[in-house]
Formats: sequence, structure tokens, C-alpha cells
Amino acid sequence: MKVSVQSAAFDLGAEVAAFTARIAGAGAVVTFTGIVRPDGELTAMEIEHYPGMTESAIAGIVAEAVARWSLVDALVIHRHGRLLPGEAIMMVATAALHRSDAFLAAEFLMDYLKSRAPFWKKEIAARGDAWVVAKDADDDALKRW
Amino acid sequence: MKVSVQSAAFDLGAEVAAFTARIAGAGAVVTFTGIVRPDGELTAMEIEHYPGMTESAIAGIVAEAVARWSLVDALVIHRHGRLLPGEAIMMVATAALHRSDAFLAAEFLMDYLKSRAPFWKKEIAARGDAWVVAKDADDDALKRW
Amino acid sequence: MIDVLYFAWVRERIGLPRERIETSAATVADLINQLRAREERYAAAFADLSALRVALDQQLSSFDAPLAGVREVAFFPPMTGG
Amino acid sequence: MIDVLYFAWVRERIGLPRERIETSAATVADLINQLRAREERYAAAFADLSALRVALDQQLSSFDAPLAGVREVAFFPPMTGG
Repeated sequence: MKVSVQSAAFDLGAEVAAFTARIAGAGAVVTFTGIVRPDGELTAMEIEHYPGMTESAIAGIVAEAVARWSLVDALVIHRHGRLLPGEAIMMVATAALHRSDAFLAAEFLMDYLKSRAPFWKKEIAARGDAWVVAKDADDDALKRW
Repeated sequence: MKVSVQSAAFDLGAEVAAFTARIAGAGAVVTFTGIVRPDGELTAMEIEHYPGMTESAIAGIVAEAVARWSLVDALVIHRHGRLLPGEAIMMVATAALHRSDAFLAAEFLMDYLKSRAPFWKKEIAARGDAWVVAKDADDDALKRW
Repeated sequence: MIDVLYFAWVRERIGLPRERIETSAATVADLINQLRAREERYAAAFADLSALRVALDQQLSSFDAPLAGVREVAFFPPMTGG
Repeated sequence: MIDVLYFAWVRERIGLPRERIETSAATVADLINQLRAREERYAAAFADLSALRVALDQQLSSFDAPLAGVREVAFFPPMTGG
């Protein structure tokens, strides 16, 4: 398992290749990558986080996913700081024996990272900055699990 | 959109990087990679396919996924021929505005590739070779869509 | 004349990947009956139709489909891709 | 003495990311009442608790949780990661 909270950009292709190279025994790998959507006037996305709690919260979420879907391995990388439109914000990867476990675990990780890992996004735009507001749907998504 | 049916190995990291580089506007990328599971005595997996129909069947499945989940882009690579344990058999990638669309489209692609694209797997093992038998669950999976 | 293709264990059981067949069969089922009557290896391959799928001109089809205008028929077991 | 941390718009509204506070508050709710009484910017930040979340020693908690033994309290809006 690998969890990284970092301000630096990550190399998605290299991370996927390295993850897949070390998961001997798995039959299925799912990855999700979140990207800053170039949305009208958006000039940047500022991501604040809670150092210390972020890492432990993510580690807890990952451990639960690994146990629940018998994952061979899992990876979470999440950036903080100032990101430009088109840049990757974060990625998760899951490796399992069978594809349904890899898919479910990746969706679980995303749902939990969205509303249980201490990150806050602020949209920086010419018209003014605005904190992204959590959606009720994000909390509702957790009920699935 | 890109569909490739090939005997050569593919570079997963490079494919993911190239796919993500060309999907301007998307906020979410999901990939699935299927790997030959090193299973006991398995020495290789032989994948037979139906040249011509394979490409058109996959293109039809991809076109349906793109339309149904408003994908920004989609990619399918599927190998045929002789693969060793640990080698990647195939991958799909989906890019969408939002994560649920990217996830659903990737799962749809996998369910349909599994039982509607003309590939047949044969396990090569010291104890003898055996065609992989389709599971009723594979056909049942299509009912979800 | 129609091209008939066989894949996976159907190909192995019949012993060849494709052949051209002279037929006046009206439907896929008629063609199957014609093939069954040829030789034991065909009868064996087509013994259990529930274990078989058919494509007409590279489109999945059904055993009661008409063959009029069809140039290529393929028989194979349920697919196991992905 | 307890470390109190603020994130996102809570940090902006209060005007600082963290402070050490002398308190005898028994619960998070008591601490919030003490903060509200300090200055208008605190009262504004804590006006609507349904828009806030709290973590005690870096674990998500609730407003009625006791503060005994807690070293670090953090207030922030619902998270928007991923």
C-alpha cells in the first residue's frame, strides 16, 4: 500500500506502471484519476488540507478497502496547493483477483476520499474566488457502503 | 476513441499517459487492466479471436458507452495470441466530466467485452489445456445495463 | 456458396477454421442440420446448441435467422474476453 | 491549554490558522460558546454549526463530544477532496 499527500505533480503513467509491476497475483487493476476541469473562467484550484490528519484518514480508508475487497494492493496519491486546469489532482489504484472487487474498492475509495479526507478546494477565477461547497450527494454516496 | 486488437504487448503506463494527455475537458479518468493471473500450474493463456468481427464488435460497444455516459474519450486495447502469467491481456480507459460516468462506462465496457466481443481464452497448463468456460454470471452482468 | 467459420473448441472439434459450403439452407438451423449429416465430427460439434453461438456476417444472431444474402456464418462457444 | 485549528473559510473568517486557547470547556459545544463570546469574527464563523465539522486529535467527532484529554481541536467545513 502507498499513500502520498504531496504538492508536487505526479507522473500518472509512471505510477500506473509501477503499481502494476508490483502486484504479482492480481488479475484486475482499476485506476481513477481526478483532473482540474477547465471550467469557463477558472484560473486555478487551490487545495488546502490538514497535515497529519490527511495521511491518517486516507490510510484508514485504504485499510478498510483492502480488507473488505481482499485487495492485493492499493495506492492513493492526492495533491494539495495550487493546481492549474488540466492538472491531475489525485489518483487511486486498486489491484484484486477479480474485476468486480477492483472496481468496487476504487469507487469506495473515491466516495470516502471525497467526504472523509480533510481536503478543501477553492476555485480561483477572475470573477472572484469561491470555496467548493460539498454536495449532499457526496454524503449520500457513503450510504451505498 | 481508439480501439486496438493486437498480439503485441502494450505499455500500460504510456497508454494511460497518452490517453490522459488528449482528453482536454474531462474531470475523471477510469482505467481497467486485465492481467493473466498466475494460477497454480498455468503456463500460458492462448487468446483466439475473430478478426474483423472483433474490431467492429468492440467499436459498437465503445460507441454505445460514449453516447450513454457522454464520454470525452474512450480506449480499448485487447490482445490475442499467447500470453504469459502476469502479462496484461487488455485495458479500457474512459474519460468523462464526472467520476460516476467514468466508472459506469468502464464497468459497462468490461461487462460487454467479456461476453459480446469474440474472444476465447484457453488455459495452457502441464495438466492439459482447457478452454475457459463462460459463466452464467457474465451474461447476467449485462442485465444491469 | 457460403463461408463457414469455426472458433475455439468448435474449430478444434471440426478440425478446420473455415470452409466454403454449397448450401440451399434457408436458416442457420437448416445449415446446422446439413452439417450434422456430413460426418461424426460435425454431429459432435453441433450436439448441444445451447453451448453454441452464431454470427451472420460478423453480427451475433440466432439459430432461426434466415441465411438469404448472408456471405459469412461463424459458429463458436460463448465468448470469454476481457 | 488546547490547540485549536481552523481550515478553509473558517480559517479565513477567523483570520488565523491556529491558536492555543485556555479553556475549561467540557465539550466541543462549550468551547464553541466560549469562542463565540470572544469577538464578532468568531460569532460569524460559528453562526451555523450545520455548515461545520469538528475533529478531535485528528479524528472526526461531534459537537457534543467531551474535551477531556484532547490536545487538538479542528474546525472546518464539509470536506471536498477527491
